Amino acid sequence: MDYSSFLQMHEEFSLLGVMIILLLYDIFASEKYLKYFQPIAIVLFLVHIVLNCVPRETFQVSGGMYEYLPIHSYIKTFLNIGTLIVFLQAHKFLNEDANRIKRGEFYFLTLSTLLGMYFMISAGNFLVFYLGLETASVPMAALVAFDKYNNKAAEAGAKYILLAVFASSISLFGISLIYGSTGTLYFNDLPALITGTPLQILAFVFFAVGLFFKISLVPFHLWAADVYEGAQTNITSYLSVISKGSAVFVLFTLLVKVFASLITEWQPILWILAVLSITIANLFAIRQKNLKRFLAFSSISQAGYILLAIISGSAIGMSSLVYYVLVYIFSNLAAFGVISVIEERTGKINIQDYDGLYQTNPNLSFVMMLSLFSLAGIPPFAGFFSKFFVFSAAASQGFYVLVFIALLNTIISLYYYLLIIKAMFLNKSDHPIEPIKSDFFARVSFAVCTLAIIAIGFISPIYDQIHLISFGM
Amino acid sequence: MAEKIIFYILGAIIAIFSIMAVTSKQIIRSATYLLFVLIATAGLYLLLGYNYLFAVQIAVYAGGVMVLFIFAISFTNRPGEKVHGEVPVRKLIAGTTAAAGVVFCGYIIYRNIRKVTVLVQQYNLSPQKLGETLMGTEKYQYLLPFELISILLLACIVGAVMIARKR
Amino acid sequence: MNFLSLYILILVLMMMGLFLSKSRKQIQIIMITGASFLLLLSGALTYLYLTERAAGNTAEMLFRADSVWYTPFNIHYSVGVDGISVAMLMLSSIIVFTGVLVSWKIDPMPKEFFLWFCLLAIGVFGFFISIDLFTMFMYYEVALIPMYLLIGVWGTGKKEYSAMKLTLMLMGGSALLLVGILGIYFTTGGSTMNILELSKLKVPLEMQRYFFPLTFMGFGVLGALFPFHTWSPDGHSSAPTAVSMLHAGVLMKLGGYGCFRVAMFLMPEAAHEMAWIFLILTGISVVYGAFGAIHQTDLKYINAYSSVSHCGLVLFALLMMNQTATTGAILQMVSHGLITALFFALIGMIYGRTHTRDIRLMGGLMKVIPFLGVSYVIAGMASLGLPGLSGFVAEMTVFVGSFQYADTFHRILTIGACASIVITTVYILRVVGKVIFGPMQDKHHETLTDAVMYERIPVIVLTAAIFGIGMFPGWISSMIGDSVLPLISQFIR
Amino acid sequence: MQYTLLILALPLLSFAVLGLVDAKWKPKVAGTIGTTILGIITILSYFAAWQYFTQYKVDGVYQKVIAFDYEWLRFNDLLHINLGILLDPISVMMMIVITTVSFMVNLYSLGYMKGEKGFQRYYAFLSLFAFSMLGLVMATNIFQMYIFWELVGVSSYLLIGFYYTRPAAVAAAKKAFIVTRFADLFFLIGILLLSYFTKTFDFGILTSSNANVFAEATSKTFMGFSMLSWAMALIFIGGAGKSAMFPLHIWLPDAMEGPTPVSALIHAATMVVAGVFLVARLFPVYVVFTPEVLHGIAYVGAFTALFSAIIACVQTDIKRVLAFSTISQIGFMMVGLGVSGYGGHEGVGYMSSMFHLFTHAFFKSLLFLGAGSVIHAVHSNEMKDMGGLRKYMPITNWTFLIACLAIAGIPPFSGFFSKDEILSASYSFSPAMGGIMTFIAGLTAFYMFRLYYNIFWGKEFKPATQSENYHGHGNTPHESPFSMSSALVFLGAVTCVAGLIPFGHFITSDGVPYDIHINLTVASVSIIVALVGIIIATYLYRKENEIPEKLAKTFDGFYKAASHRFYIDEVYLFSTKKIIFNNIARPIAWFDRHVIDGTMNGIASSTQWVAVKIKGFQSGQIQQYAYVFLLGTLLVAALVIFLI
Amino acid sequence: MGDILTNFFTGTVPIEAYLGLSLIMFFCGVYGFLTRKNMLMILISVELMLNAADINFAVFNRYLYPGQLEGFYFSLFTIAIAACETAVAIAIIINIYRNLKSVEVDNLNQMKE
Repeated sequence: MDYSSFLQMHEEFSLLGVMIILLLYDIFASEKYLKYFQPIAIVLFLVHIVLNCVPRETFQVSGGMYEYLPIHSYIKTFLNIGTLIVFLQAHKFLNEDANRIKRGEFYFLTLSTLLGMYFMISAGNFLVFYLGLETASVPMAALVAFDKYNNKAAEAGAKYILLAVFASSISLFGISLIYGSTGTLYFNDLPALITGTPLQILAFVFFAVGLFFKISLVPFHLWAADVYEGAQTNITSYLSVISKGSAVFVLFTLLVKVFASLITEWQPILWILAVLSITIANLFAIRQKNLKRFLAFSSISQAGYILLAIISGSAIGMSSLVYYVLVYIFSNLAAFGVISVIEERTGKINIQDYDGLYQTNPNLSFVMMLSLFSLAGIPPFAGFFSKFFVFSAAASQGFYVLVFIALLNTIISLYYYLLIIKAMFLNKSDHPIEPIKSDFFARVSFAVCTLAIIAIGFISPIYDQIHLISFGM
Repeated sequence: MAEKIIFYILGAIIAIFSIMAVTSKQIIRSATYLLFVLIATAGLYLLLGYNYLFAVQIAVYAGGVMVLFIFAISFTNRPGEKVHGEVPVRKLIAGTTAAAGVVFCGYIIYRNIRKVTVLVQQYNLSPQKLGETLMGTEKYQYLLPFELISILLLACIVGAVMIARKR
Repeated sequence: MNFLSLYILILVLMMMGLFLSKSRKQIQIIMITGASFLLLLSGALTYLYLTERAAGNTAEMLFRADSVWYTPFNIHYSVGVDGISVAMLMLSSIIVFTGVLVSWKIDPMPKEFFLWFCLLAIGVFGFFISIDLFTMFMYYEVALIPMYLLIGVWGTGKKEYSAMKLTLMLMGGSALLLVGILGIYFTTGGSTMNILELSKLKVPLEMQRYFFPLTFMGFGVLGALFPFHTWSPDGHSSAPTAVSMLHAGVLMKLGGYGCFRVAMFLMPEAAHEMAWIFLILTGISVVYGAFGAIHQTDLKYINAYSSVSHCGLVLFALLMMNQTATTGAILQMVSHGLITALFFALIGMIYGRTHTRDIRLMGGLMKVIPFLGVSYVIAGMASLGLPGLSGFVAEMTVFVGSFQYADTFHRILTIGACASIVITTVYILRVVGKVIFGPMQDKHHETLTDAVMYERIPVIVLTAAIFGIGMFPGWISSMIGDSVLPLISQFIR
Repeated sequence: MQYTLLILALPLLSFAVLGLVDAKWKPKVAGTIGTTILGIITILSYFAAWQYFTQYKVDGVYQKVIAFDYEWLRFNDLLHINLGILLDPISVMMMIVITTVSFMVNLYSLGYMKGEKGFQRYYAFLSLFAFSMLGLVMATNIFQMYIFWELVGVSSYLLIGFYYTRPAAVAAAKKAFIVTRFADLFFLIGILLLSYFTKTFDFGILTSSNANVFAEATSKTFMGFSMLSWAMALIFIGGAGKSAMFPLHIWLPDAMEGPTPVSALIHAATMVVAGVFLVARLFPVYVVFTPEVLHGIAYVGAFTALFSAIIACVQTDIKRVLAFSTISQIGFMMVGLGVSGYGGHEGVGYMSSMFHLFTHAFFKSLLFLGAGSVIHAVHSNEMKDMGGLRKYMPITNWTFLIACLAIAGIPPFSGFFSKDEILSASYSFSPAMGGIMTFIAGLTAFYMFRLYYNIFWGKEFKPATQSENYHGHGNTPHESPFSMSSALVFLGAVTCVAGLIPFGHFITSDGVPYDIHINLTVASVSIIVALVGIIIATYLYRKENEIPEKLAKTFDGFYKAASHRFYIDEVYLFSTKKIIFNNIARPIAWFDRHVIDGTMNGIASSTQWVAVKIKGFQSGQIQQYAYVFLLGTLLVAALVIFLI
Repeated sequence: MGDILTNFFTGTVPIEAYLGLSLIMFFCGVYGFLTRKNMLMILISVELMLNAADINFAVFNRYLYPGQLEGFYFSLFTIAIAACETAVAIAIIINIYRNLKSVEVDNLNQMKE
């Protein structure tokens, strides 16, 4: 019974510490001190990020049930940064009277889902993995329904929990079949035992759809738009960025670590799903009026692009995936940030409400434009680089047709991103959104995102570093 | 021989009540059928020699979960309100798909599973071994998931309370 | 700091300056100073380049600089110029300079306009100095996107439709292109993105068959290759003057330049094999664009179709794959860039006065605005290939080069292309006769005022350049021709 | 003889200066500068001609002198465009013609164009034309010729369209430019073809009659003719366009919309004979390697000459008459070249053609300038507004008469000598050709005197009042100012004596001097025919009478056809407007808008359509979502298990 | 006939029987999920699906890989997870009921397309 090895799990323990401190603070602090709750939470979380951003040596805990790889530090740090940005953007929302009482829960639930993702990422065993997955999704359902007296939020919560449970039970059934056909659930032992029998393939498919659900790939994506629309905007952004980011990383790790021998099976699957996701999501995105739904579909198609990195199954794929997630975090969060600020102040969420935004809110429009260009993959913004690397990853394994289809789809995606740009810059409106002064925290988040979107692409050491470490896996 | 007969009985209960649980018109009956299924499953665990699992199944499922269900049903079930029946077309499609799923998965599983005809008898899962594996940090020992699920439970409680409470 | 990187540096500094600027006056000062620096830089570059060559430096690219950017993909920030790029850089800086003056009084939001304008210019300059596939592609795309806002916000007519169409079609082109680029990179072993090094490696022929058409069409969309040209008429006619100038004058040249530098240079075998398909397409472009222009009534549309025709000639000549024709193609790029920029500048100025571009509503403008009228006639004459103006030099080089094939296929195509000069004459004279000459159509036009100083300068600069090349083509022709030779030798290996 | 460069440079300089300062200088200053410069180069070219013909004869053969050469544009190792000055007998002769007529026209225009808006511009264009035309004739290579060929085209365009506010002038200018450019296309293709096979543009090599140069071109055939034939025929089409040969002649009559001195200079004396000059320049190639093309040229020339002579008989606009007459005379020159052989007596056609070109330049410009003088006086082009002007304008009358006699071929005026040589060459080619040409000569005499009588005799002059274009002031016509009449007198004098120049001593097909013999038979026949023509004209038109109208009535159909120029314009109009514009350009524009654009828009709208169609997927129903999810799972599993 | 009958009743239960049973249970759950109108009933169906997987784990462990307790523990934890999920789901359903006064799943269609 040597528990000392547990202490190596710095990230998890540090996050757990933050969670517990916040929980206790929320419960026991007097009203006078509670107004510092959010700044304290943000500072604590920042400390957590800083403490855990340096990669360490590979190690295993509990006989391989938990396996740390240096790249995990990066992906976790990226997710942390994203979460921090979400916190910054949610500050105003949580300071409202109706929500003040629930903000302790907000932080706790958010961080517990983050913890679940940590375990998903570092899992070395299906049990820990499954637990992490559930920890990441069940509290998430509570978060989706956070704004509980809002019908839409309630509906979104119900949709999310029911479908998540459905997906997770299918996934669980899949895991049981994996166990049945191999006899072990340890990731380190599995590759030798997976030989590609039909049962294993069936098991793999059943298992993988649970992840596809979380990544929201077509046809497992249908929940995404409704949930994104219904949930409070900051939670939507968390859901679409952090949750998805962790899931794609995990999918990649599992595919190359555990199911490497099924590569001839999962490559075609991913091929089809990538094409479907990108195309269908784009088609849906074209005609969305509601910006959150719109971004939901856009993020589905982004997930499709990420599959291009996964499908390569190579170190380049890994590094471009992590890089893509990093860029995607900033780009998408910037967009969601703008939406949330505007929704918070005016309640306007439709694209046509954004007509003439540039005239009244040039800064917000500027941030929005940068994020949309980055999402569309337009140089010199970061999104261009991440897309290029993802395409390179796929092309390096000869998936030229896939790259081609994906690229054709970028035309459609550019079209709908431009629709918003058009609304903001070109259209005139009789009732434009009045000038908005966003709060300090939101502005900090915008500054961070803007800087990142502009600079990340040019600072090649970021990618080089990721690449260096991803070779180690 | 007794084992087999018991299995058939439990199997029959599970199969029949599963189907009834998903077809019954009244929700409280559905819940009851579910309870039967869960108890029968517990019986299966016993049959397999997993006494501890049997206990947990009874305690958590038949005890905790079912109470939640009953509570929720009584909270949401307004007397006199008729539950809408299912749409036949939807039943047909879902039934066909489910049947196809059974056939497909059954075929794959049946063809590929390692067949064992002789079961190792006198299987004894001692409480000590249980304790060691549950509290250990080595391979095949499960302290880590145990701690993890505690966090999950905490988070779910916080979440559920937040949603369910009035404010 | 490499000498060539100054282009980008100047533009970035301009953008920063614009960001901080407060008044129109400041914006104007920043822009004109920056643009003049660019012009001076290009002049200096041309001089240095020629002296370096005269001193016997025979390296393929001069003023090289190379630093690693992304190691895993072998992406370098790699710059260098040969005669072709020098010519294109010179062209670009002339057009940027004149474009700034033409949009001197742009309204509304001058600051934003020039910010985007500078970004566009960064794309253009960056593309011409790069010799790394990735940075080339990056700059290429950088140049595409500002177009949307520039047209959408500051354009005229059905600007939103045009802007969207242009952006999407060009994006489509870049989609094809990216597949091609990735294909080239990975099928040569994924060891370098430098085009000079790539040219020494060999893309397997069966892969070339896929990637050559993709790359060629990718760039071809920007070069208005039939049938992917339809963004051009709408886009050019809706764009604000300076943007039309830059777009038709320089940006479309990116297409031709890319076709040559990337598609044909790196995949010569497939280029040989498939040239006939694209020759037919470009041949159609040439004639089709010219005929298309005959029927238009909007000045900008006429010019846009004429651009289709002339840019078609560029690609046509490139595909002939011999030194003369290729030199002609590059000359045609330069020449057409200048001419079409002059055209668009003049059309913009005329439109600013008459508030119409419909040729049926104008007439006899020579009488009231003789400066613009004469300049328009000069532009027209240059466009229809009058000796002494740049168009003639370029077209003749193209035709002589294209005629160096003995087979009937090439002959017929060349003759068809030659025929376009007659059609060009028809539509140019039609416009000139209708708008510049003839009786006045509109009483209000009698009180128009002729060009003022800041309008005259760009017109004079462009006209001077057109005359300069037209009268003394020797130096630029040999500068380009010498640089074309090593590239062409790739085809003959 | 490097100073000949000045002959080119000065007009260019004059053009640049006058063009740039435009209206900033007074008209008088501009006119003076232009005229002076022309005067200077006229003197220079006379000096050059004297020097050439006296000093550059080696072994009895006039040498080709490259006075100046500069590589302008290099295409590849073999092909390069040089700009240079080539002096040989024909270029020197042309130089003299051009500078002289140009100078006269400049002088004349000082009076004629006085007070016109754009006077400065006019002089700038005249200088440009002089520069281009001189460059053309002195070209050392065929590409240089093409360059200046285009430049004269544009000068012609600018000058025809000088009155740019008049739609007719603009249209005529456009037509002239387009038609000639259309022909130039063939010229260009011809050049490309020729240069491809011979690997050179240089006249020195091309006209050396070296069979090696053309070995490849003659050996390769296309549709039964050798490549060389094709090339030379195409080049001739270029020449035919400039020289208004049938059927490319339609631009020339319309070109009369330009100021009359311009017509005299460009559309009578110089530019229109460029085609003849071109054929003459490449004559050794034609005659040695492609005689069939040369014969074709003869037939085209003969037909054109006949055709336009007939039309000339019925035109009423005096400038149009002169225009058709010009076409007809150029036809003569072409015939002269076409029937010619090479060297000695064989080459008399060549010599006579050049001779005719020379004399024609003077008498035809004289005619035009005279007509200009008349128009200046009565402010109308139409014969009906004229008559009896001899009393008012004696100088014009006499000079015009001299010119008419010259063109009619009455000795001792210059036209007789040159035309007579062409006729005798034609007879020796074939009697039929000779006969036709003689008939045309008679027709020429007839229509010229019809013109003459209608202007200066016939009905008495009534001041024009309702003329459309010129708002006549109703004054009685009077003689033109000194600047104009001096030009007339000078040209008249030249016309009288030019025929006596021993032309064969200077210009022959092979450069060897040759003595002209007048073939008495041919001469007498042609004189008789000319006299007959004159007599008929005198009978019909000297006094106002009814016979012309009666004749017109009798041959109604033919008359109408002829006065409508045999509907050739209409055919052109039909084929351009109806066929090309309506059936090519319009469909292409339609195709572009609807098919290509339509495809692009169609892609966009079908994408939208699909997007609308699939929206049902996102029904908002959890169970439907779950169903899709399940189905997706099963299908993916089945797909991978069974298909892959 | 007798043999068959004897075989039917003697010996151990074949693994396929367990697996078939769990499969039927699982797809019953699926069917229920797809057809039931009441959200609680849907939740009941999900319980069936989870339970089926649990049986699998236990059976595989017992029959095929009795050496370690992997399947056993997986079942164990899954039961707990199922409880968590149910708790949160029921909280949300109650919330829906509070908002919409109905737990019918077809009413959850405010957001679509």
